[in-house]
Amino acid sequence: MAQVSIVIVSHSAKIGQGLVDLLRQLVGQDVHLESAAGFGEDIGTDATYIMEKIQACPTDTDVLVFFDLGSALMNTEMALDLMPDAIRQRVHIVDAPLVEGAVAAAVKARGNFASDEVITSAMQAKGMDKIWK
Amino acid sequence: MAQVSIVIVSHSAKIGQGLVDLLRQLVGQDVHLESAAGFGEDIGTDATYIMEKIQACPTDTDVLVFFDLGSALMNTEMALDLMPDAIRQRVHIVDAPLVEGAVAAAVKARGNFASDEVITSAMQAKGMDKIWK
Amino acid sequence: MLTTETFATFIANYARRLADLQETLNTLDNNIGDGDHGTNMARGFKAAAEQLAAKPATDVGGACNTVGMALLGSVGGASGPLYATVFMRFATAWKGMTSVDATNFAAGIAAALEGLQTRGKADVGDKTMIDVWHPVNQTLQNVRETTTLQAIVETADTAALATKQRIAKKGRAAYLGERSAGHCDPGSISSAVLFEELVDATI
Amino acid sequence: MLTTETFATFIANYARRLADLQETLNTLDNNIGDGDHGTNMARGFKAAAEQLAAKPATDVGGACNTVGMALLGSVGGASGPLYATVFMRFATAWKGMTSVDATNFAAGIAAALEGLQTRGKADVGDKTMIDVWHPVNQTLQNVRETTTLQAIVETADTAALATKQRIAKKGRAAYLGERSAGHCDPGSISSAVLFEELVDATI
Ligand SMILES: Nc1ncnc2c1ncn2[C@@H]1O[C@H](COP(=O)(O)OP(=O)(O)O)[C@@H](O)[C@H]1O
Ligand SMILES: Nc1ncnc2c1ncn2[C@@H]1O[C@H](COP(=O)(O)OP(=O)(O)O)[C@@H](O)[C@H]1O
Ligand SMILES: [Mg+2]
Ligand SMILES: [Mg+2]
Ligand SMILES: [Mg+2]
Ligand SMILES: [Mg+2]
Repeated sequence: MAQVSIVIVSHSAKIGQGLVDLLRQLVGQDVHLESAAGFGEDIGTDATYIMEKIQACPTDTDVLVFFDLGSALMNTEMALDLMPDAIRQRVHIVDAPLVEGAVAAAVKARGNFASDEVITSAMQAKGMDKIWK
Repeated sequence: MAQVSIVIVSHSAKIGQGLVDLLRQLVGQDVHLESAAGFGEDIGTDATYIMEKIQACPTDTDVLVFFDLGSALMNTEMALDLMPDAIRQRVHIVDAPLVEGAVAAAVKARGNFASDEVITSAMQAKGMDKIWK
Repeated sequence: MLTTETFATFIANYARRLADLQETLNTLDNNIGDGDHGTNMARGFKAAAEQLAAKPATDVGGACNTVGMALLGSVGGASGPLYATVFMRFATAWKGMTSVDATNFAAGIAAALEGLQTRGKADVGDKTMIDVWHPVNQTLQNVRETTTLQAIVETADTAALATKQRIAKKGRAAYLGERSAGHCDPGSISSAVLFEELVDATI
Repeated sequence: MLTTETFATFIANYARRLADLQETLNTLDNNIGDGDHGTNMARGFKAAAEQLAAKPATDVGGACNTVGMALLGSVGGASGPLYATVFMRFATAWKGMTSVDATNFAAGIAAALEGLQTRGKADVGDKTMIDVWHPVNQTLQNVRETTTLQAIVETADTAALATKQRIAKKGRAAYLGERSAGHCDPGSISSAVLFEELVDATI
């Protein structure tokens, strides 16, 4: 099992589940993945659900959170405020595009890299040209 | 109706549908949205499906395509090769992060801007810091 | 005077006001956002009022905590973590108090503002609810007599309406850039109504 | 000699080889990608062989077109548009021909390579199937006798195995960076097998 777990916080449960499906194909069972997306059946995010999903990650992993929009970030930070220090210290909210960042992170995490290197890979997805000339 | 339509090409049908749900909430019926995501029920993309979805966009709109990974780009370009010139000229594949770019584009498109301005907004999502300090 | 009872009245009344204002707030949000602020707020404070009625608190802080936790699980949008933070800061400021005096009232509002800024990273003028909470806090720092509580209602209403001309820098409306000018910020309106009901229940 | 009949044999045989190699190619792709290259290719060429059998073409170009269109709707991964492009370029090069001579054969391979590069933007050495198609094309430009077709099989096999040491610059494997070295590129292996079957059916 990798050193890093990945949690997806999106406003849409479908986006979260679909992204976990996509990542699963890349990493198999090597990386722990969670979707903490949607507000029940509705569009939105839910701090208590995010908290549950972060807490569901193996305690010997660092947890990288990828999110879509600002309100998802706020609810993630709210979730962190509700959690004990010991867990919060293992959680990193990553400043990277949701899909592109999570894909880059998943592949790197599967290579059993530590969280700082996985985060760097994810953040590199930011400036990257997606269309080759 | 806006001057621009948006087509989502993702490897996951769930991501595509979820993203259209998210955009729909932002633009209502003002912007034509299509998900051309997934390979049937499986993870993947499908050039013929992408072609159908591009052709389903109103002919008086420019079509902006947002995609997740390189193979989605290849299948989109393949789809363009299969289409008549008159349609192909209206299609622009946007070099922007899938979710963040499409959200920025949708809001701009709703403001009835022309495709070049919508594309610029979407591409700005690229370098943008998602986490405010 | 803000007591455990008047606080419960405030929440019940605010929940009713939000139910009435639901469509108005949705329309405001539809102009510059995704059109759900009314739905979010009405649902959230309905849950808060119900939970507070089901499990009455023995002090104002405890009641605030119940409201904050209820909002967390029931709002869904940006306003969820923001208003939840407000009530959790109140909970800390007013912990163990069965009545809140003017000094503690002002301290609670200041703590809530600080919480909102930590949560949302918005500055004054960014066309968010901060544009209401910040001047309300200033008014309270100036006049701390309970009899002038009415002043904060005026401050809040004026500030909420003044968001109309601003260009949004935070939240979904920021995607609109200059086009966000000309519409009031929905979260500022719901905040102004909060102050109306808070003061109304307290006086 | 590549004729309408030997082309159909080639596709049928390649589809069978891919069915047998499905797990091997998936395992290769699992090392540096998402583990579906075998599934993608077996499914795609099964559909191609079936559609070609159901609606036999009257010329090689037409047969290539049927295969290309079949692949488009049945592969799902990056290899879909890539191999579809190969067969569509063949279709243009060999349009109306019931048998393809050595010069036209070489022209078809050159057109396919050009199509692959336009489609995928990969350079030689990027650890993609280009690393097989490029040297095969070079070999063909040098020796155009049908009797030396066997040379392209050797070129292709050697080139496919040589991808092992390379670092991927395109496709999913590029995410791995240096860690992609030490594993053969699955699309290069499936391309080498394509040349084996193409030559086998043609000689
Ligand atoms: N970063 C922020 N800081 C302070 N307030 C914010 C911020 N982002 C959004 N808001 C407030 O939240 C309101 C929108 O709430 P709501 O519509 O319920 O959430 P959402 O935008 O997620 O749909 C805005 O009108 C604004 O007042
Ligand atoms: N840009 C590209 N140019 C040329 N070939 C590529 C490119 N991207 C991927 N490939 C080829 O496609 C193969 C992977 O195919 P496959 O696994 O079916 O698709 P996917 O990567 O979408 O799962 C790689 O082994 C490589 O040979
Ligand atoms: Mg809203
Ligand atoms: Mg919302
Ligand atoms: Mg693959
Ligand atoms: Mg694949």
